[in-house]
Amino acid sequence: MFITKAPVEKVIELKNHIFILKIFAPEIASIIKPGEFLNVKVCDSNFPLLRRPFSVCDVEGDFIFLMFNIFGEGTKILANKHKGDLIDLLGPLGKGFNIEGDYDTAILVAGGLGVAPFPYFIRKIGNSKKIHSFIGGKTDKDIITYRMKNITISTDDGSLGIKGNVVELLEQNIEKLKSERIKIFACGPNAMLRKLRELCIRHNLNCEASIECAMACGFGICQGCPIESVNYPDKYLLVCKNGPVFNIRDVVI
Amino acid sequence: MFITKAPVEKVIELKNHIFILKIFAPEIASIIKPGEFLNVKVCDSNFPLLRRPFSVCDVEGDFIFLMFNIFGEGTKILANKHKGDLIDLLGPLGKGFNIEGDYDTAILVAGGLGVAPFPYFIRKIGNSKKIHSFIGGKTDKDIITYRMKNITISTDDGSLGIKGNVVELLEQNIEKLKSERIKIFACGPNAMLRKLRELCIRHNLNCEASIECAMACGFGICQGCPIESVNYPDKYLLVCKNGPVFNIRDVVI
Amino acid sequence: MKKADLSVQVGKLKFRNPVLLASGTVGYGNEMSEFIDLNSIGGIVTKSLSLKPRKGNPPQRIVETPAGMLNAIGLQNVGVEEFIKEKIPFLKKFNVPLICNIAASTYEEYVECTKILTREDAITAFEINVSCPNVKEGGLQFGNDVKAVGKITAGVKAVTNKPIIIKLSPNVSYISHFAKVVKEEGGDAVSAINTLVGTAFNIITRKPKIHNVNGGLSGPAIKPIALAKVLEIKQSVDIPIIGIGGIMNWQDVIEFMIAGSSAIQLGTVNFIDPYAAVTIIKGLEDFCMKQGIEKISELTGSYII
Amino acid sequence: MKKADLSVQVGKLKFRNPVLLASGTVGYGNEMSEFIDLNSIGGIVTKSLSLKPRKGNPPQRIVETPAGMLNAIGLQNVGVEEFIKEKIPFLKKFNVPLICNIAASTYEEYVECTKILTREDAITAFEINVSCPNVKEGGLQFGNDVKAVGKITAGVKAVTNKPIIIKLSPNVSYISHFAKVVKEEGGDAVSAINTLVGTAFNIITRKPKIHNVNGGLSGPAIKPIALAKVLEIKQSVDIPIIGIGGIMNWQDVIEFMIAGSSAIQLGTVNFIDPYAAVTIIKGLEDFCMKQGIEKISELTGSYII
Ligand SMILES: Cc1cc2nc3c(=O)[nH]c(=O)nc-3n(C[C@H](O)[C@H](O)[C@H](O)COP(=O)(O)OP(=O)(O)OC[C@H]3O[C@@H](n4cnc5c(N)ncnc54)[C@H](O)[C@@H]3O)c2cc1C
Ligand SMILES: Cc1cc2nc3c(=O)[nH]c(=O)nc-3n(C[C@H](O)[C@H](O)[C@H](O)COP(=O)(O)OP(=O)(O)OC[C@H]3O[C@@H](n4cnc5c(N)ncnc54)[C@H](O)[C@@H]3O)c2cc1C
Ligand SMILES: Cc1cc2nc3c(=O)[nH]c(=O)nc-3n(C[C@H](O)[C@H](O)[C@H](O)COP(=O)(O)O)c2cc1C
Ligand SMILES: Cc1cc2nc3c(=O)[nH]c(=O)nc-3n(C[C@H](O)[C@H](O)[C@H](O)COP(=O)(O)O)c2cc1C
Ligand code: FES
Ligand code: FES
Repeated sequence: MFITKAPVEKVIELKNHIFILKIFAPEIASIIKPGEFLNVKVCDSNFPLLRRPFSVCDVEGDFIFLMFNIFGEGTKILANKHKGDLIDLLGPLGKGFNIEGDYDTAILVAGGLGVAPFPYFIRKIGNSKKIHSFIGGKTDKDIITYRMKNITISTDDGSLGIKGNVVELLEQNIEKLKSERIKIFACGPNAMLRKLRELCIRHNLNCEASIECAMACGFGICQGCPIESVNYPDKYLLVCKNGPVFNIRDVVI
Repeated sequence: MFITKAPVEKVIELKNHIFILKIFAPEIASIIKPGEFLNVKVCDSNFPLLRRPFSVCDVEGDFIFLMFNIFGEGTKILANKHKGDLIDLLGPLGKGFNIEGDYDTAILVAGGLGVAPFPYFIRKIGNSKKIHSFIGGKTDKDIITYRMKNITISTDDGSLGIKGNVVELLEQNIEKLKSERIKIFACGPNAMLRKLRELCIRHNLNCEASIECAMACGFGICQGCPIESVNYPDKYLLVCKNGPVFNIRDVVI
Repeated sequence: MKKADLSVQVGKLKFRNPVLLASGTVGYGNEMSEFIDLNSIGGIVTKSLSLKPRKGNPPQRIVETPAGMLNAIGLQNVGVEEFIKEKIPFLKKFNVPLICNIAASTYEEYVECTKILTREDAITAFEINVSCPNVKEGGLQFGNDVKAVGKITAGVKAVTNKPIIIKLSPNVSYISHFAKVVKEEGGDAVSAINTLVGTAFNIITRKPKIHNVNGGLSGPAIKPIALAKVLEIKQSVDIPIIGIGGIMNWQDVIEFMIAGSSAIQLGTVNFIDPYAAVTIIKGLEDFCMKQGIEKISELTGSYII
Repeated sequence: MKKADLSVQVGKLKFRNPVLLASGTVGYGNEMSEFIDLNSIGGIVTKSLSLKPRKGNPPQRIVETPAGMLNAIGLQNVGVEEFIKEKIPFLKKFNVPLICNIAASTYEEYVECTKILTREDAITAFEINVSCPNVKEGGLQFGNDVKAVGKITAGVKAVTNKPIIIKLSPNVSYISHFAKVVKEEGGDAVSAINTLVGTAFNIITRKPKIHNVNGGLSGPAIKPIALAKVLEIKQSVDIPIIGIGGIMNWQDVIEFMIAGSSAIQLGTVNFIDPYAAVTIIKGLEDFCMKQGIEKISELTGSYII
């Protein structure tokens, strides 16, 4: 956990409004794990004031990749970076995915930008497990398949893949999938994760989910990122420290 | 007086920390006069919040030129513009220099960045009058001669030209200059203009000076830019509307 | 699709849309009229007037701060007489509600100003500035004193039939106490907020950056505070509120209306973008259409807490 | 050149430099110690403690605003017992003055907390938070009530020999009235300011962005207000002041000292740059050298007005 000012190597526009930043950051590249995140100061000035959290999307040698869409002021500034611009990164932060374990197939469930942490996840898991990716979005414009493997797609409007949301898509396939030992890894909007959680409880599935919420510090000093814990109802967990990846049953989303 | 978003054509670094912005702004180029200024929003965000006033430095066809040094946050942002970036300009503003008149030689007196309005002044005056430029600065690093004519230089530390301030320099030459019909045009820090004002009163010289002060709006609605008037002591003049160019004797600097 | 109805009612006052221009940030309308059609905006509030002309504070009067600015203009103004002779004739040419803002050093001056100005047909309503933090003789005292605000409200009400809006200071423990006394004394509406007291120092000279020492903080920096003040009033007093403070775009206007404002005023943004009022009105129109809001006034106090 | 003396005195308290870390923005020191050497800073003020653990407010607790942020953590904390058992042993390892911040819902709770904690040698002083705007039962009431603040000051003074700093609310008409009562009741210093009450709404759902509705505004946006409050206290009450509010860099520290602060606290900036304290201390050192300031404490209240 430290701050580094790292030079941008490349800004790649994947789709309209969806970008990848390739950054030269060897110290981070060498230690960060899938599902961990960085808290990024998008500019030197006080505007915007706070850092923005981003999952590490991929690591290649000394380079790290961040994937984001233009959402507000901060991501707009990031999208306008040029090669050589220095980006102020604080990290690695949080608790990432637990890749090891007693399962044969990793089921990746991503809603929209929720694919962000999975390229690195896939790289790290290598050939040790099978992978099946379920990717959902509102329309085909929201579907990102960058470096994903073995993909099944759903869109709310049916413009690509099956019509419906990604949790419904998963449910349609779940009996088939359950013939193997599976573990689910998920990332996406809270509404999706809430439905996924119900599904996992219903079908008694093992699932780790990366959860988003507003953050100020990202490293545990502001208490700004509480999440209700199932096991300790008298205190909140912190998304930035105890997460962002949780066993989906342990938290109230 | 209107707002236009005009594309940067070129960012030129004249010296360390001193820049020229060349901007494609035909509507402004066609009407602005020497000594008038623009109030510039350096970025879309709220930081910095206020516009920054800059004199028009020169006009060439459809292009206008602004000269500035990196002073604070706003000028730092301006210096980092790229070709094609749009700059938000409000203007033309203020009352410029009165070039016409009963004199043969225009004496330009500039302190540091105070040369900014004079290239355009020189262009407009053409061959109708003679020009003599006196340029002063702290050290040779502060001396800018961009597009100036017939130059005499002073520096506080003597590193270039005569050692001393530019008003002393002018005073050394004043008897000789007074053999012709002269009019002084000045721009620079208030401390310099204050000394120049005394000189002009002592020698009964005709002098117009462009005066700087903090501004919010630049067009007369905030009342943020008062200057004491000699003739109407019971009210302030506004630098942005009644100036920035004043007869140096009419105002208390 | 049908156009949304942007008109709003603030007590007895009716505006064609909720976007007014705030006192001290539009002069007397001349300069603004070179940018925008004044007839398209909700209303205009003129620079604070006092009985006699005021020279105002010496420079430096303004300083930029993070997402805000401090000002200590010191109520420079032309005085009631010149206002009537020189400024009203210009403003009369427009068909826009004219709210005349009055600031004074004594109770008697408030009443006297109102009495003289009420004869002017061009004036639609008065906004009484009891809260200017930059005038040493009295401004701040009034704004921080519930009894004084009540007395001034009653005093000006007694000499005019035109609606009275009291502009409240945010530099108090409970702004709602002030709104309450305004209502009790017959005030028609409150506007909230005026600027917050702030200062800044030059670290080399150790002098205040502003000649007056303190200035009034305005701009986006104060928006969250202004919204909380509007909400506080809305939750405790039944009086129309004109929301002010850091509004930069149409989204901010919606936020202020949800928090309880019937109309709003644009201040600092006019310095940065004199077209802001027009852009914002267009934005409100589009938002209402998109959201199926037929009358924008439905938004006032529509918070879900 | 001789190094400048950065040490400062706040009443009986001595700090190696004026840069303390503010309550609620350093947790209990663990995380910060991974970034900086806690022994290099002036002091550390722990997250507000109450007698019993507090769960705090449900999310969303924070929202960004222009050059600022709103928070409504709701005083989530581990309670006095766990603090003594779990947190003090860690903090004891450092040679840095430990100021324990206490927040409570009743007068009795303030006294009780202080009484228990005063036995802990590791605690150098207490900062009493009478001004947290995010706790519904009482926080705001105390902070806005001069008598209550006086009573709490006297109450905690009576049960401890350690210095008592009262942390004042800016959400009042005259903060100096509160500083005055603190002095009268024997308080050793005041810290100013806590956050300003603010809010924000989601314009689509019309719900407050923060679950608690109101939050506390902090960050650079509030700096001019904080400076004016420090100056107000300095000009009217003879009590040491710890300045807080929007400090981002060493220049801001100098400004707060000129306005009257004997020491300062860094809050929001820690979230953005946990190294800020160290960078700032270095900046202060360089500034003093350059300006020929031998003792930084000379700056306190050195304004020229
Ligand atoms: C652990 C974590 C990992 C993330 N990884 C990615 C990623 O890989 N790619 C990506 O595109 N986005 C990711 N996000 C979301 C990303 O942080 C936001 O998209 C980003 O903050 C938007 O910034 P902005 O300035 O463009 O938007 P603005 O709306 O202008 O500002 C965002 C502000 O909203 C706040 N906020 C409120 N709710 C949320 C929320 N649910 N999540 C985040 N911020 C919120 C933030 O604190 C911030 O202050 C992640 C978030 C978290 C918490
Ligand atoms: C009519 C006029 C013409 C000008 N022409 C030029 C020019 O051609 N080239 C040039 O380099 N500079 C010029 N200046 C000065 C220029 O506006 C400032 O250098 C610029 O505002 C610095 O901005 P910043 O963000 O870099 O500095 P910052 O210090 O971060 O911000 C400047 C802030 O300080 C305020 N301020 C305080 N005192 C003054 C003052 N005396 N002058 C200006 N702003 C002040 C401004 O209002 C602004 O908010 C001119 C000023 C005026 C009034
Ligand atoms: C330069 C300036 C001058 C002002 N003058 C007055 C005034 O004369 N009378 C008044 O009631 N308010 C005055 N105000 C306050 C504004 O009307 C408004 O209440 C305040 O600026 C907050 O709104 P804003 O954040 O949108 O600017 C002034 C504000 C500024 C910035
Ligand atoms: C997230 C957060 C939590 C805070 N918690 C506390 C607290 O528990 N007790 C307290 O006295 N002040 C608390 N504060 C207030 C700060 O200590 C400080 O007074 C305030 O943030 C202003 O300083 P700043 O602008 O530098 O942040 C908190 C502030 C923030 C931003
Ligand atoms: S974001 Fe600050 S504690 Fe989690
Ligand atoms: S800068 Fe606004 S009136 Fe001159």
